[in-house]
Amino acid sequence: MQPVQPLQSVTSAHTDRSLQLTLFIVSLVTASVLGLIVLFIFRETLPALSGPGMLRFVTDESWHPLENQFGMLPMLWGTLASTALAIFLATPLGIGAALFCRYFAPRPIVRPFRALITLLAGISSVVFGFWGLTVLVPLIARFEPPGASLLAASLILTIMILPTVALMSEAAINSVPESYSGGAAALGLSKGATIRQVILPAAKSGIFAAVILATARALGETMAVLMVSGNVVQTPGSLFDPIRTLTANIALEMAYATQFHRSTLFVSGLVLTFVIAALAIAAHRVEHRAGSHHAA
Amino acid sequence: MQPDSSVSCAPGLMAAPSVAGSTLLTAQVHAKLSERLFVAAVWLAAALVAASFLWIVADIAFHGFAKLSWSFLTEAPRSSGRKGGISTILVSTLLILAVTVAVAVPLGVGVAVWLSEFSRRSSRTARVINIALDVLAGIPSIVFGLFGNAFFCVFLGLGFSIVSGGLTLACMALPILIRATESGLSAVPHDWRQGAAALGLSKAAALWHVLLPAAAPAITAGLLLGIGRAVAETAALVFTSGYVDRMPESLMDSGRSLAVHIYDLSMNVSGGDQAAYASALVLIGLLIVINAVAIQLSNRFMKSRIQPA
Amino acid sequence: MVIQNLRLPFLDSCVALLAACAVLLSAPDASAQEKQDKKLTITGASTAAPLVAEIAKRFESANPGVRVDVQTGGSSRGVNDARSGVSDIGMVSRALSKEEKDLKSFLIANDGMSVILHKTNPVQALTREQVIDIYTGKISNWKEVGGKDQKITVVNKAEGRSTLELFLAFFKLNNRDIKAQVVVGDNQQGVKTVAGNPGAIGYVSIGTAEFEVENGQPLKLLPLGGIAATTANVRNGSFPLARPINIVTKNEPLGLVKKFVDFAQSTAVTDLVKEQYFVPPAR
Amino acid sequence: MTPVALTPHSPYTLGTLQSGPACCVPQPILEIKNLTVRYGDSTALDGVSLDIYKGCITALIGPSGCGKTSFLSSLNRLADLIPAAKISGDVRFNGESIYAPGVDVRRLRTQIGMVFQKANPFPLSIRRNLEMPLKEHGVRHSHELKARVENALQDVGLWDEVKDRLDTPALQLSGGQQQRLCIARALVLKPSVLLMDEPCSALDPISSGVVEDLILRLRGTYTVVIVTHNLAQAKRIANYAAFFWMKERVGKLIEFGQSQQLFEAPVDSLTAAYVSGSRG
Repeated sequence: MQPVQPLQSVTSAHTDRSLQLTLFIVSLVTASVLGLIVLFIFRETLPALSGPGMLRFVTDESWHPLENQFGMLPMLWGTLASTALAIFLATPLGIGAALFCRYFAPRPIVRPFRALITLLAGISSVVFGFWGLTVLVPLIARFEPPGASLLAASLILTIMILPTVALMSEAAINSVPESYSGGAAALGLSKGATIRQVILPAAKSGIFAAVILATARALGETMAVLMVSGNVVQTPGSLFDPIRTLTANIALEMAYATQFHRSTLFVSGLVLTFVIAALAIAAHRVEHRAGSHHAA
Repeated sequence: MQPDSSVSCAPGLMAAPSVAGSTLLTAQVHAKLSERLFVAAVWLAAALVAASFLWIVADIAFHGFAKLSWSFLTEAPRSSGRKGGISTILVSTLLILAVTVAVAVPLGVGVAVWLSEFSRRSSRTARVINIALDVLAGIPSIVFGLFGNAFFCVFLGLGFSIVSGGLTLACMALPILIRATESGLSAVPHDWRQGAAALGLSKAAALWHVLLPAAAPAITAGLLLGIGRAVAETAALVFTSGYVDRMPESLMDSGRSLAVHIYDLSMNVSGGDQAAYASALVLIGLLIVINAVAIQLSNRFMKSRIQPA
Repeated sequence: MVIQNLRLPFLDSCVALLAACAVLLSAPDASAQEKQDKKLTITGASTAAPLVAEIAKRFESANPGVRVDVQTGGSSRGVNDARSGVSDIGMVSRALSKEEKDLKSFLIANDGMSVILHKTNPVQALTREQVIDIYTGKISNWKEVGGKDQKITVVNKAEGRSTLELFLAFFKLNNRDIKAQVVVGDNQQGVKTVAGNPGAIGYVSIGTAEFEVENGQPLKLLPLGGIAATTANVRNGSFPLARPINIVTKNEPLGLVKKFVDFAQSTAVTDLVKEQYFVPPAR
Repeated sequence: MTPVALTPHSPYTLGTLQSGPACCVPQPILEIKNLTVRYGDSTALDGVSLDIYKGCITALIGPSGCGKTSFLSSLNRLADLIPAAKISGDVRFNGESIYAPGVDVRRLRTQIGMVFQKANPFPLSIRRNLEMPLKEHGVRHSHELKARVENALQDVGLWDEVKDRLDTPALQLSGGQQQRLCIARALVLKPSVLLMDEPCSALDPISSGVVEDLILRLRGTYTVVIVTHNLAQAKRIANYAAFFWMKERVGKLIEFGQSQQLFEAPVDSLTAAYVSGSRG
C-alpha cells in the first residue's frame, strides 16, 4: 500500500485541460472556416436575393441570363430527375453487390471484387465524363439522338454513386449481429429468405443512410454530368431529352458571368447546398436511430 | 446454407400444421423458385457492377497504354501536354495532396476528438459545428473553388499556389474525415474509456494509447475517401492552385493538378485525347498506390500501438 | 511512431504546421520587390490559355529568371483581372466590346469558326437561311435540306462563350430562339459531340476541326457563304466568321509586360500559334 | 489495537494472507455522508451514509437498479464521466473530501482502483496493459516497470500462465484471465482501495471461483468494496455488507453492518426477506 498522498494537486489535471482547450480552439477555427464559406456564399448571393427579383427564379420560364431570364425550375427538375433515376438504378445494384460480396461470392473473388468497388470510388469524375462523352453518349445517340440526355447523365451518376451505396451497405450488413442469421438458419430459412427477411430489415437504416449520402453526391456532381447531359435548359419530357443540372449550370457559366448573373449562380449553389445539407442531416438522424437500436 | 436444407425443416415452422401435403409441395417449389431468382438477381447485380467498371477501365487503358511509358512519367509536358509527359503535374498533384493531408488530418482528427470525447452532444457549440459540417459536405465543389480563390488566394494573399489549392481541398475533405473519425471513435467500446478513467489516466493518454489506434482503420478509410475526392477534384483547383504546368519550386508556386490537366487536355487541347487517357490511367494508378500505402501505414501504426485479439 | 508518449499530439503538430507555413510564406516575401520585375501573371480565356502558356514558356527560356504564370477562367475574367490589376495581362478570345475599350488589346492570333457536320452526312453545304432555320428548330430533319431522313441534333455553345456570341452575331440570332439539343462548354466537347452523333451540327474553331479531320475524327467542315472553311482563308481574311485572340492590358504596356506583348506578337511564336491550330495574324 | 493488515511486507507483493473477519481494523478509510446521486430528474441513490473500513471487504448487495453501481462509481468520481450525473453529500478518503474543489481526480483514481463487471483489458499486449498506466503515472525506470508488472501478475496468480507470452494480445486471454488481468492492472498502481463491480458475474463458475479466491487474498492489504448479486459469495468473503433497495424508484441504503450479522440476524424486514431469498 502506498503512503497516503494528499489529493489536492493541480499538475496532472493540467494535461487534459490544455488538450481540451487546444481541441476546442481547433474546432472553433474549423467551424469558423465553414462559417466563412457560408458567409461568402451569402455575400455573393446578396445582389440576387435582395433585389425585387426573388420570385423570378421560379416564375421566369427559362434561363437566359444574357436576356434577363432567370427561371431555375427546369434545371431543378433536371437535377432531381437525373438524381432520382440514378438512385433508382444504383440502390438495387449497390445492395446486390454488397450481398454478393458478403454471402454469394466465391472466396477467391471477394477481395478483388471489393477492391474493384473501392477503386471505382476513387476514379475522377472527369474520367467518368470523358468515358461518357466518347463511349456512352454516341451509343445512346445510335438509338435515339442526341444521346446526351437525362439517361446518359443518370447512367454516369449511377456508376459514380454505386461504390458509396455498395460499400456503406456492406458495412451496414456486416454490422448485423451474427446471431440474427444464426437464428434464422435455426428456423430453417433459406439463405435468400434469411437475407430478405432478417438481414436486410436489420440493416435497413444503415442502407438508407447510404442511399441518402449517395443522393447527396449525385446532386452535387458537376463535371461528369456537364460532359454527358446535353446542358439544354428544359424540363425533361423523356429519358432521351437533354437536361441541364444546377451544378453543370454553375460550372458552365461561372467563369463568364458577371454581377447579377454571377449572383444568381450562387443562389443555385446555395439552394443545392441546403438540399444536400438537409439530406445529410436526415442521414445522421437515421444513422443515429440505427445506433440506438443496436444499443437497446 | 443450401436451399435444399430448408426443405427438411421449413414446412413445420412456416406452414400451419393443417396444410395438406400437396400445398406444401407447391409452396416448396415456389420458395425454391424465388430463392433461385433472388440468387440470380444478386449475381446479375454484381456482374453489372463489375462489367461497367471493367468497361471504363478497359476503355481508358486501351487508349492510354500506347502513350504510357516511363518517360511519360518523368518528362515535363510540351505543346500544352500533347507531347512530353506529366512529371511536373504529378509533382504538383502530390504537393497539393501533401498540403491537404497535413492540414486536414490534425484539424479533422482534432475536431472529431473534441466532438466525440470532450463536447456534450447536446451543447450548443457541438450542435453548431455538426450542422456546419453537414452544410459543408453539401457545397458544390465549384463553390469551394470560388471561395478558395476569394479567401486564400486574394484575402490571405496566397495567390494562385499549391498552398491555396491544398487548403481549399482540405476544407472539402474535412467533413468526410471528421465524420469518419467520429464514427471510428464511437465504435470503440466504452469499456476502454471507463477502464482508462478508472486507472486515473488522462484523456490524452487514453486517446493516444487506446482510442485513436483502435479508430485508426476508420480514420484511414475517411482519409482515403477525402483524398479520393481531393485528387479527383477539378473545379475547385482551377481557381486556386491554377493552371501553370511548370515544375513548382515552392509551395507558393501555382501548379496544375492531374485532374485539371486531364480536363484541359480533353476539353481545350485538340489532339490531347491520348495524353488525357494516359493521364487518367496514371491517376487511377496513383490512387491505387495511395490506397495501398495508407492502409499499410495504418496497419503498421495500429500494430505498433494496439494488439486486437 | 518516432514520437513516444506524445502528450499533446495536436498542439505539437499545429505548432509545427504553423512554423512550416511561416517558413514557406516568408521565403517569397523577402524578395517580393525583386519578384515584381521578374514575374508576370496572365489570366483569362480558356481557349487562349494553352497557346499563351506555351508562349510564356518560350519567353521564360529566352529571359532567364523571369516567371510567367498563366491561369484560365474565361474571357470576362481576363478583362476583369486586367482591369483590377489582379493580373498583368488578360486573355480575351474575342474582340473587345464597347464597354471594354478602356483596355489596350493586342492581337496574337486569329481563329476562324465554321459549321461542322458528321462525316457520314451527305449534306455538302448549307445556306445562311438553312443554318438559321436549323438552329431555330424550323428544320429538324436532314431530309429537308437534301440529306438523309435523320433527326438533326443541334449543338450549341453555353451562354457567355465568345464563340457563341460570335455565332449569334454573324447569323443575327437570339440565343433564346435557338432550339439546341446539346449545349457544350468547350471546343473539344463540341468536336466530340458531333463526332459521336451522325445527325449532329455544331460550330467550332476551324484550326481545331482541321486537326481533328486530319487525325481521322469523322467530321466535315462546311463552307460559309461559298468560302471554304480553311485556315488559309482565315489568314487571308476572306472567311467571314472569325474571331481575334487578344491579350489585353490596363495601361500602355511598360517594361516586362511590354517585352512579353511584343514577344507574343512577334514571328518568334508563329510556330506555337500554328501548333495550337490558330491562325497567325497577317503582319 | 494493532492493525493486522498493515504488517510489514515486501513492497510489491501481498503479505501473509489473512482470513476471517477478525483481520479487520475498524478504522474507516472512506467515510460517506448523505450521498445522493441524481441523473437528470431521476434519483439513483438518496442520502446514503456509511463507512468503509480499512483492509476489509465490504459487499454491496441488493436487486438490480437500486443504486449500487452509482454508489461505487461515486467513490472514485467515475460518475463524473456521465454528463447528467449530479452528486451531493460528502465522501471523505483518508479524511479528505474527494469532491472538494482542487482535488486531483486522476491521483484519486490511482489510489482507489476499480474493476468492472465486464473485463475490459485494452487492445494492447498483456505487458503494455500494465506498463502503459505505470508509465503514464511517471514510472520510467525499466527495472521498476518490470518488477511491478511481474508482481501484479503474481498477485492475481496470472504470472505462471502468461509469463511466456507477455507480448501477445491481452484480448486473446480467456474471460477469467482477462478479468484477473484487469485486477492486476488496477493493483499495479498500488491503490489502497479496490472497487469491484460484479467482477465474477460474467465468468464461468470455475473462473469465478479463482477470482473469488483472489479477492479473499487481497483482504488485509487492500480495502475492497464489491458489488455482487451472488449472496453466497458475499457471505463467504465479506466482512461488512450493505443492503440497498429501491423505494419509490429511488435507491436507498436499507441496512449496513457486519456481514455475519446482516446475513444471519438482519434488523430490517426487507433485508431479512432478501437474504433469505424470498424477495428480490
